[in-house]
Amino acid sequence: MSATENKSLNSTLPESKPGSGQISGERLVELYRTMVLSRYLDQRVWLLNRQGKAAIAASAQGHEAAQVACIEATDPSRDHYLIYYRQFTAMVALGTEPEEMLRGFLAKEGEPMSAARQFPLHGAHPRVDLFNFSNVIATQLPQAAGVALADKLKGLDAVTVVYFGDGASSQGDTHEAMNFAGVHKLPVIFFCENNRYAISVSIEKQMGIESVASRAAGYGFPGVRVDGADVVAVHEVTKTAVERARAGDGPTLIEASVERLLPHTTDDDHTRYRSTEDIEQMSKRDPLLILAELLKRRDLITESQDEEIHDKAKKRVNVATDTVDAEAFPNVDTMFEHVVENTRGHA
Amino acid sequence: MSATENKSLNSTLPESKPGSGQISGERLVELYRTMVLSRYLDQRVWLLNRQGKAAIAASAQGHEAAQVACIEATDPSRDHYLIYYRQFTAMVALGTEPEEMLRGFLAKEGEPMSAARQFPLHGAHPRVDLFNFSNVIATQLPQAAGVALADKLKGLDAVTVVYFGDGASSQGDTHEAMNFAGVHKLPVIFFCENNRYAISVSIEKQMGIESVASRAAGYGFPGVRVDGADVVAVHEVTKTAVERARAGDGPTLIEASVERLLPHTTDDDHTRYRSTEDIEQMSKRDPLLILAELLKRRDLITESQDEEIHDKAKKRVNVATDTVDAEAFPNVDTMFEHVVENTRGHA
Amino acid sequence: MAEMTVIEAVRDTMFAEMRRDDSVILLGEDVGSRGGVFLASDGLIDEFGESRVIDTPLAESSIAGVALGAAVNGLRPIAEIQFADFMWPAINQLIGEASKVRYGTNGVKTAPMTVRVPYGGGVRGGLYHSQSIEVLFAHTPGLSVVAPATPYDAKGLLATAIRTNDPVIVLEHKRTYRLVKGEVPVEDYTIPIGKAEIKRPGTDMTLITYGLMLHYSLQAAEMAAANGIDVEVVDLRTLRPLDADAIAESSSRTGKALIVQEDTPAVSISSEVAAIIGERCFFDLDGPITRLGPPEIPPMPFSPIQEAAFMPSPEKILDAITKLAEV
Amino acid sequence: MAEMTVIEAVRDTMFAEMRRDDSVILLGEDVGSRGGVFLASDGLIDEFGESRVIDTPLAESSIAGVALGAAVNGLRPIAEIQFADFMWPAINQLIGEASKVRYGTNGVKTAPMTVRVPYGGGVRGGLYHSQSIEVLFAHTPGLSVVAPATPYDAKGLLATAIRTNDPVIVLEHKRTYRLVKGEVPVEDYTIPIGKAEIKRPGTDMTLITYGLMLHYSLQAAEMAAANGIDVEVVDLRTLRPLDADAIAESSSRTGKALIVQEDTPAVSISSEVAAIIGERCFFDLDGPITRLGPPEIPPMPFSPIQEAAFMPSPEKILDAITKLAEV
Ligand SMILES: Cc1ncc(C[n+]2csc(CCOP(=O)(O)OP(=O)(O)O)c2C)c(N)n1
Ligand SMILES: Cc1ncc(C[n+]2csc(CCOP(=O)(O)OP(=O)(O)O)c2C)c(N)n1
Ligand SMILES: [Mg+2]
Ligand SMILES: [Mg+2]
Repeated sequence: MSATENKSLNSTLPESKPGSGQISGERLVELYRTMVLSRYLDQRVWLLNRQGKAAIAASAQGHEAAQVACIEATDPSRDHYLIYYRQFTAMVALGTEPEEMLRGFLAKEGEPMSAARQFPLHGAHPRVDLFNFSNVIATQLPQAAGVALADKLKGLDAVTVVYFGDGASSQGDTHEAMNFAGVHKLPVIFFCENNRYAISVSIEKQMGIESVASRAAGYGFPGVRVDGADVVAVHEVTKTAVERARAGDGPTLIEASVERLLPHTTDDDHTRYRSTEDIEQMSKRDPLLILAELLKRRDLITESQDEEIHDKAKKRVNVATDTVDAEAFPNVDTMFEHVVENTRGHA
Repeated sequence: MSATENKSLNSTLPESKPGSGQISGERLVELYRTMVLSRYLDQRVWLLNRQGKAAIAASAQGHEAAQVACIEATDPSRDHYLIYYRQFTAMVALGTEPEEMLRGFLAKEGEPMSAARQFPLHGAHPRVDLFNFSNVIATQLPQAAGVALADKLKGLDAVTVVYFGDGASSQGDTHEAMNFAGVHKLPVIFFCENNRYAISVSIEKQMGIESVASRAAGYGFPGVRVDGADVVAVHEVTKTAVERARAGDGPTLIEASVERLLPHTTDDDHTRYRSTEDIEQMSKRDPLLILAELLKRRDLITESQDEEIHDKAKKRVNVATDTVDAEAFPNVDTMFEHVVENTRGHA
Repeated sequence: MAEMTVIEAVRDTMFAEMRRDDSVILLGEDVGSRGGVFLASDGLIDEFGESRVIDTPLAESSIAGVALGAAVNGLRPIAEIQFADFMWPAINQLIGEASKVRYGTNGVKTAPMTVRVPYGGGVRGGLYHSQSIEVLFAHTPGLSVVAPATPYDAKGLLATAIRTNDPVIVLEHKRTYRLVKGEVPVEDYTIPIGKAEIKRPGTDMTLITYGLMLHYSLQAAEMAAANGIDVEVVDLRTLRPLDADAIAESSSRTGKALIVQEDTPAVSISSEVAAIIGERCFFDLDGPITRLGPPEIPPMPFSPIQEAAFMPSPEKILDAITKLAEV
Repeated sequence: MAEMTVIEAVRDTMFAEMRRDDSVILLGEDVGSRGGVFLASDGLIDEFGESRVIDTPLAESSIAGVALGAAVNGLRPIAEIQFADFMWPAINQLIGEASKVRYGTNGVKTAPMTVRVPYGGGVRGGLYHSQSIEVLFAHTPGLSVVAPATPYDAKGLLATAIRTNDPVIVLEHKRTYRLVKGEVPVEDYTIPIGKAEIKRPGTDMTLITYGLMLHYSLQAAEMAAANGIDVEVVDLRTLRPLDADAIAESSSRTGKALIVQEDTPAVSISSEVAAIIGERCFFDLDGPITRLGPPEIPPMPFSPIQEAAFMPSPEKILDAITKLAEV
């Protein structure tokens, strides 16, 4: 059973999952499968952009471990996920099929998140409570506080996970959201994927401190920094945060240090602003290589099993590409739907 | 020589002022004079509201010590002050004459800050670099960072002091301003007058922490909490912050704990949301009484000198009231001026 | 039926809707024990408690953003922005986000939220407690904007807003809160979004307006009637979507159109109403499409004489009526 | 004279103004070594250094607020907002604050700042990289808003904006950046704010437009000319203050007015232009005041066929011209 199948809306946590903070070898391999699939799909999307078929793409390459490990610690059947455009792997991990992902990038009919009205990965998932209303940085954070507030009022023990980048930490909305969540001790996990760049703006120009996580103290809840290439560590800190939230003890701010292995988007050229050494250095922190090494060291997979995983992922991506490439764009007429309830347009 | 005269635009720091962090007995008495004058003027304004002459008033009663002591540590001939509506005493300390203050509340011709276009105390001072563009909470904080940025580019050693309340600390703008100032190590002092209420919203509903000052750590500069009824202490921490800023070492966040002795404004009734005990307790922290006691204990003034100070202030306020009460409202025609340069109106 | 003020109608409606539906909550600055700065929520916290009547931190973007998140997750929040002048920090969450939730998710998510905003001048509010903010909202697809001017309309439109499955901005004119009284049925009713109402029938001219200006216009119409000019007064009530049919029908019938508003005229509601008339009634009109508004200066001076000079008044409206009637 | 694109004209003008006046600085996201996401500031940081070309944190309210504070304290900042869609967080500092600095201080303080904003669609930008945001700015007293459509106008109006002692919003249409080329004098010149320009003289009809639509309208006018309809094309260039005299003069002269815009029509620039014509040209017109714009849905779908269906095009404009000519 592949990780994606495993993570569909109605699954509960897999039985094989051990107690808090620990993750089984079996699950580690599943997460690796998801990461490999995500990586090939991500590369394909980049290629489709170069072929002029995908208008724009942002890549999760380098962020994969943090994304799968965080989701592994949550429960997709009841939790909420407010993502941003770099959550490519998270979407795969939450059960979005490769065809569905590609429909986003190619703006094809049947695109699940927004019927291809929005940029890829934007909109709302039809099966999991995962959404991303806009491209506007940090707006999702106050929204996450609101989602969690509703759960609290309804007496539910769901957790809301909201993702954002280091750049997003500078927005007023980020502050307002954390402050609100702190006052009301809301079940929110603020998950920052710190790749040290906001497009070209490096972390030193973004903030006068080292760590985003240190800001949590100013809101009255814990902040923790974790190596985002370390699946086990990310899973553990997230699990702790999830338990805290479900117990009614309030938010946690998690900062996962990750690398953005590619330029900001297909429109960017990071050699304009990153030094050759910087690019070389960070490339060594590829989470796929790190996890593959761990799995082999722990004898969880063999070299040939690894190859098999790669082959399977590649084939899956090829099949999906062929399918979606042949599909049509949405009918013009559908663009008048869903402006407000029960109307077409709304003058 | 009264404190107000002493503090006009072109004065330099008075010679009698001792080294950093200390304040002479003589100056303490001057500050007391300013506080007493401010108090009577403030009470008068409240009365004028009850008489239907002043549309609205916010009072600085309870905040006086913090305001005079902060300004005493700065240099009005070169520094910038971005105030908010509760800076009544600060304006007096910076040399605004009682007549000028009253013209604001009575919206009379010759009102110095905005020609009576704005609420009292809003606009810009014609002689000192003190301004308050709007009633919108926290907008002054990013502006202060900009003012300081300009000084830094110009190579000036001026300090920018920006005032705000505990409620204002929740705004996104507050975060963005502190973050920007932290990145650029700007010569700004963020001066928070924490009176534990934002209109009716108590501090527990405003933030999940005890102290606003603790947030400075999240921006990479010092934060300090001080008893805002203690003139000596506020002066000392501000002096340190001023020196830090002038030396190019960056911002400081000062949080002065003060009491709001009156309701939020003349439109408010604080018995709706404050308990009798709360009101009784806080009334004991009247900074005027505290400073008067200190001055007497230190033999800096006698009982009769104190009475004289009070009498003089009362008379000054009476004279000003009579003068301004008799003045006219601004001519209708002036309302078309200064929309943009060189136009009357601008369609 | 009971006679009440606009603010009483707003308060009663919030009580009724919160009793009717557990998922309705109110959040904003000072809405709790203070009862709101205009006392619109006086008593609500006593009946519904702190979990449904939430005193928020002083941060409008989060008020709107939290309301949006809660709406998406099954509640029907009423967010109160204390004064329209303090709406700007919330714009990103409202214009940028809430308006496009349904469209941007192809209907998977919806945002049944109401934003109540006291607006408008003539209250000695100076530059920052007097503003009209309807323009941007009325421009934005995906939003509905209502501006009731009477207690009856305040109740009916607020109830509709709360029950609507999309974001609705409710503009409440501060000056009408205690000034305007009227009969309000005790029983439940709603008023559809998008329907203007003829508040005074007439034959010589159509006067189109909304908010406080409705009342000044009705006064002016009575004065004009004394001079033999019979003015039809149309209350827009909804600013998005505008009731183009009602505007066009009345204007074509009377042959003359005067649009009165408190907001500064350039690129505003009155512009759109004029454009609708210019496009749809062109061959039926016998006079220029006329607009009356304040001067193009920041709304509005604190000084009382200047504030009065800024605001349209019954007298100024009468002048405009008389002039247009003479064309 | 040199032929260049709009983006080149913008960049050249920033170089020239920063050389001319030390107090001009540029701040925004990625304006430094990245040279801006559209490369509008490519090379500036090399010549003027990090103190005058500032890569800001990702926080638009502070970009606008810091620019405002710096302007008040003697600099002439150019603030770049990366995309118009991300302007909303900055609204409070621009609409609420900057626009009223001069007025609210009775002229004691001024805010000589320029805000450059790439806007508009037809670039596969979807809902959040395609928006037109002119409405609220064009409505607000105290602001000036320019929207140059050609390299020549981009240089002249940007130079004027930077030298103006009040806040000016400069709207740069993203699609024109590389699409539109034209002759630009090497020497210094400025174009006054508030002046429209007849980009094509004609006698049968006045077509009023701005931005990308100018170019589509000029194409449509050529096609119409082939059919014997002689269209005058007026480029507004400034959206606040609108050049009401130019609009009225041309419309009265030709007797017909067609307004074309990319932004959704309700309560927009085209509404105001129509209102001006309806009020000032009523007795000179022989056809309804006609507007052409996109449908009232959120601008604009990402999917290519739908995006094309949303945008006005030369063909749709030609249709509108033909229809109006037949009235
Ligand atoms: C409000 C807003 N401003 C600017 C942008 C343009 N923009 C898109 S992504 C981005 C950088 C985001 O950096 P970060 O938050 O660190 O996320 P990352 O891309 O590094 O994962 C910027 C400036 C935007 N989308 N929204
Ligand atoms: C953006 C904004 N929101 C709301 C208000 C209304 N308002 C005026 S004062 C105030 C409370 C301010 O509290 P605080 O910052 O603690 O200052 P204090 O009055 O206690 O000195 C509020 C909510 C405003 N002026 N601006
Ligand atoms: Mg980043
Ligand atoms: Mg306070």
